[in-house]
Amino acid sequence: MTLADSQQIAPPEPPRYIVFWRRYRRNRAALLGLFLFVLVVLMALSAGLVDPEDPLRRAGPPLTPPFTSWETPLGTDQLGRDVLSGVFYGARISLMIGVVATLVAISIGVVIGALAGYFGGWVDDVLMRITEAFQTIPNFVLLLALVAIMGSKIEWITLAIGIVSWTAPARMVRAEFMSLRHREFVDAARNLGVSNTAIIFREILPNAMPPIVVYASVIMALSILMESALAFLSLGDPNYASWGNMIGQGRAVLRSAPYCSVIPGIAIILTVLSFSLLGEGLNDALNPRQKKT
Amino acid sequence: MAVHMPPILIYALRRLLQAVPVVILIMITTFLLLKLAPGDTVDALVGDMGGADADFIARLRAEYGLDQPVLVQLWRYMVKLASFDFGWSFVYEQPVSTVLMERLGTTLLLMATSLSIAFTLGIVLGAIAARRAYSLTDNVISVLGLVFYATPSFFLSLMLILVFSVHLGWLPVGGIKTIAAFYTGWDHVWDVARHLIMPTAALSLIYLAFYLRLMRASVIEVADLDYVRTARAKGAKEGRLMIHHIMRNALLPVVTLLGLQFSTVLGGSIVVETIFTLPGLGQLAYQSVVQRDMNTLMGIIFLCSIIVVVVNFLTDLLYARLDSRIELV
Amino acid sequence: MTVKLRKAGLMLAAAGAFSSAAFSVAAQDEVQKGGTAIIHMNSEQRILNPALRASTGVYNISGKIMEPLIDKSYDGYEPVLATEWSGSEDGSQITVKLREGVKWHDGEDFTCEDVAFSAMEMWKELLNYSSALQANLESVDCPDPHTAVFNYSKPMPLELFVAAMPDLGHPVPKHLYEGTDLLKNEYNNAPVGTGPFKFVEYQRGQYVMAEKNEDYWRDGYPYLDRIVWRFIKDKSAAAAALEAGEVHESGFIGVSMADVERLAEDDRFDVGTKGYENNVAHSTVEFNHRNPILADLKVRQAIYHGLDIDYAIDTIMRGFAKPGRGPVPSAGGINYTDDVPTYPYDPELAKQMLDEAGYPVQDDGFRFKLRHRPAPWGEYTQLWAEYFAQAMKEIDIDVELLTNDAPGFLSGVYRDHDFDTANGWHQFRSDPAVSTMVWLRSGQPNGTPWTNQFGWKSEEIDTMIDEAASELDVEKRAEMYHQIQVRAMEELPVIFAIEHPFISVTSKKLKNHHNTPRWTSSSWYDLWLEQ
Amino acid sequence: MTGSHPILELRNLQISLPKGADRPLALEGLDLTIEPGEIVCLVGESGSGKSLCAGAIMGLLPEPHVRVTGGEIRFMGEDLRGRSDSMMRKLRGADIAMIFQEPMTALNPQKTVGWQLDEVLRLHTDMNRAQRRARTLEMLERVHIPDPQSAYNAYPHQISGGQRQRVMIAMALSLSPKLIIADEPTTALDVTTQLQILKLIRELQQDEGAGILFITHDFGVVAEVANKVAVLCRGELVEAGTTDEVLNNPQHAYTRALIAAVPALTPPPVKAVNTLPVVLRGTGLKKTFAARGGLLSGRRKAVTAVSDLSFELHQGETLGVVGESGSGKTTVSRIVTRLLECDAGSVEVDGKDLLACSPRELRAMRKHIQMVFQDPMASLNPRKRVVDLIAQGPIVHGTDPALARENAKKLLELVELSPSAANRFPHEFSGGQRQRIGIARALALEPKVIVADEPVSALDVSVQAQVLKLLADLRERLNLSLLFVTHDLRVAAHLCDRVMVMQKGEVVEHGPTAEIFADPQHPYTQSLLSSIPGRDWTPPSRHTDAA
Repeated sequence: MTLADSQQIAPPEPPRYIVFWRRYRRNRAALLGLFLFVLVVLMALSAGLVDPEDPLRRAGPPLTPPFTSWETPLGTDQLGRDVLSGVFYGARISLMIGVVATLVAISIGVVIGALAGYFGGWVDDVLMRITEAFQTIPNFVLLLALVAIMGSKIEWITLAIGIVSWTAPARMVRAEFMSLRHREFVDAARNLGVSNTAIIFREILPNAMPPIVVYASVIMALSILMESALAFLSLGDPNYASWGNMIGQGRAVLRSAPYCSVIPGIAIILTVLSFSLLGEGLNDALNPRQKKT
Repeated sequence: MAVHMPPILIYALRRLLQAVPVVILIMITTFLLLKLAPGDTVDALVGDMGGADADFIARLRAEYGLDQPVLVQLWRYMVKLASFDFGWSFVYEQPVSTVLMERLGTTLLLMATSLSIAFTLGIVLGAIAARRAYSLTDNVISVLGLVFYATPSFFLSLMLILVFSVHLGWLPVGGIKTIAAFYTGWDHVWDVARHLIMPTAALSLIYLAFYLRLMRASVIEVADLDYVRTARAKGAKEGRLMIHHIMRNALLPVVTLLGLQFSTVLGGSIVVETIFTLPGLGQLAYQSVVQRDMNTLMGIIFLCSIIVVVVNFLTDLLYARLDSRIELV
Repeated sequence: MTVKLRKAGLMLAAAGAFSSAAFSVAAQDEVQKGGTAIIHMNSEQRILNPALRASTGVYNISGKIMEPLIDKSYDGYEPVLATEWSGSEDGSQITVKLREGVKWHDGEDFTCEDVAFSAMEMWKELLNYSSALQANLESVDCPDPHTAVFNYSKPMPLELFVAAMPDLGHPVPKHLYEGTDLLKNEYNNAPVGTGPFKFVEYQRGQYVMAEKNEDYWRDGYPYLDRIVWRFIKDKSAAAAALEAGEVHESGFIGVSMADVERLAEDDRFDVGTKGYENNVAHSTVEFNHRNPILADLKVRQAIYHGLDIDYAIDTIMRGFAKPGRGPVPSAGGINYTDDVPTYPYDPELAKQMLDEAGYPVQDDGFRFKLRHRPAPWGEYTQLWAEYFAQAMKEIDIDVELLTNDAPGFLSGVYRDHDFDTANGWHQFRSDPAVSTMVWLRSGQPNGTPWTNQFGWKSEEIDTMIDEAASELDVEKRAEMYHQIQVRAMEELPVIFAIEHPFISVTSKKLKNHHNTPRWTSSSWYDLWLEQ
Repeated sequence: MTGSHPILELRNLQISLPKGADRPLALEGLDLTIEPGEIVCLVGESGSGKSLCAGAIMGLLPEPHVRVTGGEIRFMGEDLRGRSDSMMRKLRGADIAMIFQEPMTALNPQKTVGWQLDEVLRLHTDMNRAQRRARTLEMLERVHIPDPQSAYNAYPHQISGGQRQRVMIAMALSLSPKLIIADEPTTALDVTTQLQILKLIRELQQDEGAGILFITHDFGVVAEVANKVAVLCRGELVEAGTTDEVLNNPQHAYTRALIAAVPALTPPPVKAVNTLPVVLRGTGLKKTFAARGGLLSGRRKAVTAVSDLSFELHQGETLGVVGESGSGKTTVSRIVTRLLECDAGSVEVDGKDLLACSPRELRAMRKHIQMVFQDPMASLNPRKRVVDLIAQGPIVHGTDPALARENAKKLLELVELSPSAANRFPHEFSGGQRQRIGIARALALEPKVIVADEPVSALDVSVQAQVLKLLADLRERLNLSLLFVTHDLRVAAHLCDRVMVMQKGEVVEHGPTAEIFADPQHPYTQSLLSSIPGRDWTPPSRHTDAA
């Protein structure tokens, strides 16, 4: 029986990703989310295999019901476009919109939030006033205005969704930075003579990442919903088969050919659900404070 | 400040002064932003009219002051706004203040009811889910909440109409009241309530998930805190723990969200208002963007900032009421 | 002489229409008085003054409250506030006799003063479409309170005048407008007229309500107690409202084409195009001739050959349409001819023509790329754009759709000319002179929507249009329009691809509906509701 | 129930931990008896299972993951295991009461003190409102709260830490329980407050005749209060007996090692340092924390953290800055390293004023004055490998990265860590090891001065001893100059050549450690020294320096 020996190092822990995975898989709903997410990614990747041609081309007689033709297993819409290939290509577009818009929102949010949270004082005041101003304008109204300005090209829509979504991550990053900047390791870095930029991006940011990653899943989900709402208002980009566009158009035949909007609708629900559950799992795995089990 | 004002008034005044630069920033940004958009309100009007000739178009543009440089327009607008004159809506041919006031009631009613339902239901379900964390009940509540959240609002709204209006015939399809029924008194209240059931349900189901998830996480966190253990060591029952010790502290982050969500919900109500033909600010905002009705849109944004300031003020009060540690200074 | 005869004929026809309408109603059913008819409208009308805004949406509401001098029936023109009309031989004067004993809703008498004021201050100055039509109007004289004499500096065909009156001939009460800012007058939103219904209230974003005018000049009319116009923007919600019995009628294709087709099967509703004979529209494909590729006639013809119009009619319009035959629709009456060149669907021929025009398929699989602006007028316009893109890809033309909201679209196409092709629909207003000719006539001021902003100019056709506009002889005029139609089909400045009437869905509880060619805009004095 | 039963009897108590924990059982067969009127101290380092023992008695283990798997818990002769939840609830708060470590977090921040005291009575008695209020006020008076009326209506954040702990005690005692479990009740308190609370517990316990299970890690506290002592090591009871037996004649090696690790209250001999050069000189330092004011904002009182402080640190010397919380000692450590901008004064490092440097100069100057932080977990960036953490400073100051990493490995050896630790992340180390890494990081820049801010206060006593020894060794070997901030007078006595005693931002006394400990002049210093728990107990002479 001896004292705890501070020289003796504990056996190495398993690599982080294994620890992460162990924590993640404890949440069964999160596993479902991961499964759905992988499914959507696979759909996006294999879209070209399902239908090597353009999903907007006429694939059969208009409004063929699902399960009646081998050519178009999930039926066709008003213009004879294949719903199945639309759903697969739509996965691509939806993921693309989700990922890019999220990156835009997170990037703006991180920069603004980091500066405000790290420096505090008047920098914080000014940046937070700007954030408040942005937050006060209902984001969907701002989105409509941006789309009105830039037009409904998918690049612009994605950018616009990112632009209207940055305030929440900015506030979150700011809060994280405000709590982290007083942590001793930040003082330690300053004490070593590390520059502010390096402290912000190399010391604090990596530690602020877990909540950002979790929040990213929320923005991804919201981005897809926003795109579909735009499409509902006929402001989507018709050059691409996005799920929002499919529902937007299918809505006209909602009563006579409900599958046209219900199938992409379910795709959206499942994808957004998967992002949300994924976020839950990430939250449990990255912020082990909340762990139970 | 020689006079002694009650602290709450001073606080209110200070919040108001803080809001001024924000509001000015919002107004200028929105104005300039909208001016970047192709086409103007005359294009929209002429489009609505089914066309017009060139003289007519030029005359309208001069009439509306749209032939002036943008900065002149902005200056004129801001000067008017300083005296709380929102200007004239060229699309509605009415003073903007009249247009806004007609819509404000509906919007406030819709948002207040749906947010309070989402909030109440969210915290109750969130608390239940948290107390049975990772159980079947929790999973069902959480996933169901997320499914509603994941459903595009128009999809949900259309489904509600299909089921409750068309198939069951229980609820009216849209509008705020039965037109030409001339109800008065309680009949009128009941009539409006019936019209609001579906839009409120659609909006609150979507925002329910936010509160539910936050409340769940918050309760799980608070339930682990020391003073809950203290209360347990005193011999308090679960129900008592929940009501007296956990809930109030767990509510704090949720209340903060309530303030932040307000303008988001206003944006989200655009689609719902459009489908249920509710004459609210959301729909008006959408129309104003599409019609380039600058004055009306600016009025909405202004009103919105005021509402957000007020709501944030109220949440602060609520927060201070809930959290004894906070003093309003 | 001919002029007088024609007028008499019209009078007769009008009288006939009256009696036969009344008779047929009595024969079918016992008229029930009272009740509230609820009418669906897609978009909201902000101004309810038809003397300021010429738009079917305005007429749909204000047509019940304010009446025109002349209306149109299936048998010809029908006197309303005018009782008879005649033109001078040289076309410089038109004399209109006004109905006596008509009172405005506020109790004042309706007189020539009102007509003169409206014509000079509004029809000539402020009313869209009308200001071009009445550009040469010099004055309106009132020899007596019930006679109005319109004086023109250039000949005005009586035919054209009369044809324009149902839409562009609504007088306003002078005593409420004189000396005010006409555009901001409060009565623009709360109209005072002579019609069978009196304005009650306008709840923005919700509805407009009008109630029975007890002192209406047609004795015993109207039947209804009240009319309510409900604004429902979403077409699916509108269909649901129809089915739930919350609205009785939806006009101008207020529900989606799929729902039109579905409700046509439903025996609670009458679905049809009757009552829009005066309001047909063209679905168009517009070219920007500034683009050298599209300036090539062969390319335009090839594009036309690449479009399967019949397929589009079947799928997009659900069969409620017919192929277009140039600037005059088949509903254009005497001015219409179907003896024009056509471009049947033949993708192989289209490809061959494009090859010949010097646009072979490039390495990227396409011949060239078109930036196409679809008009944001909702469902079928959008589908039509997507069909266009689909069809063009079949003949190896890449199409990028540029979606904007209405102001963005209108300024993009008609002011900035930032497009290659565009599509939309355009309404035909009973006479080519006041509608589709502006699509062909060059020299349209920049920024005027639905006019020739395509950078296309043909002096030949310009001359033909001008001559036809001032031709007083009906037959000759018709012949001229036939020629214009042929030339337009040969030159294809614009493709008038589909001619479609509007469709309405009407609850069978409504009776006497759609019984005039511009029913939606008419006064509905004889409309009644089965209780 | 007869009076012959002991209040609490634990027989072979066994508590299991969930899978994946460092050991399967938290407690392996604990036997413990508490008689009425007895204070039994359960001593152990963190992770020894002592707090879970308390939880097991209260029936408040986080079941089902952690649960009692064997043995008996006899309260007044009756086994509590197998009692229903509702029966346990009746017992809790009434017959068995508990006092927790953190008085701040153990009270509900949203309820008044009165409400929370009242709740116990409401739950367990039929008293009416007035009676309960009277009883509550009486209890507040008994725990010597100055103004019971206003404390009754106060929220926890409005009263001081010591008073909060008094409230907790009042709450525990309000129904005269037979057993009180006190889980480290004074650990979070300042030394003078700690003494008062310990006295209070004894006083009340003598009045009530209750049995107390007193859980602590501090032998000083044990010496102060205990009748009997039980020592736990990783779930095993290694030694038990009367206080005198265990403290003065420990039998088990672990107990001996633990006691040996308690720093002795004998300061080092006075060193003649005045002749050596001054490496760090603070002159007229002032720092006031003002509440952010703005337009119409309410005024807050400005807090003076440091007022007019001057000191000198000679080469090779260790200067202790001692004081209780709020004395401004931590502010001093941040001002001299310029982690905090101060209002006035100068800090000369090697003759150059650090406070007058431009940002660029400052970054260069920083390598001369390095810091060891209080919290070994928080001061190491959890996302960086150990080698990078140590090499970061030299790399920033221009050393070739490969060389810096090479040196970092040598530094690891210097602080007695295996170089194999270099590629691990901080969370894989124990607290003491992390603090060694922190020291290595400070040394990497070969600074002229090291400022250590409470470097051992977060560590268990045995680890604390090792780290202190390491610091002392390095100081000798590298001739380091140390500014050592601590609240622990034992630690100060152990390490510092000179001390400054601070109170409310001012230095009340300073001088060689030995002199001050022997003959404190200022009343505050006197009260500090007389509050050291177990000051009258001198640990038995040590056999070896380390275990």
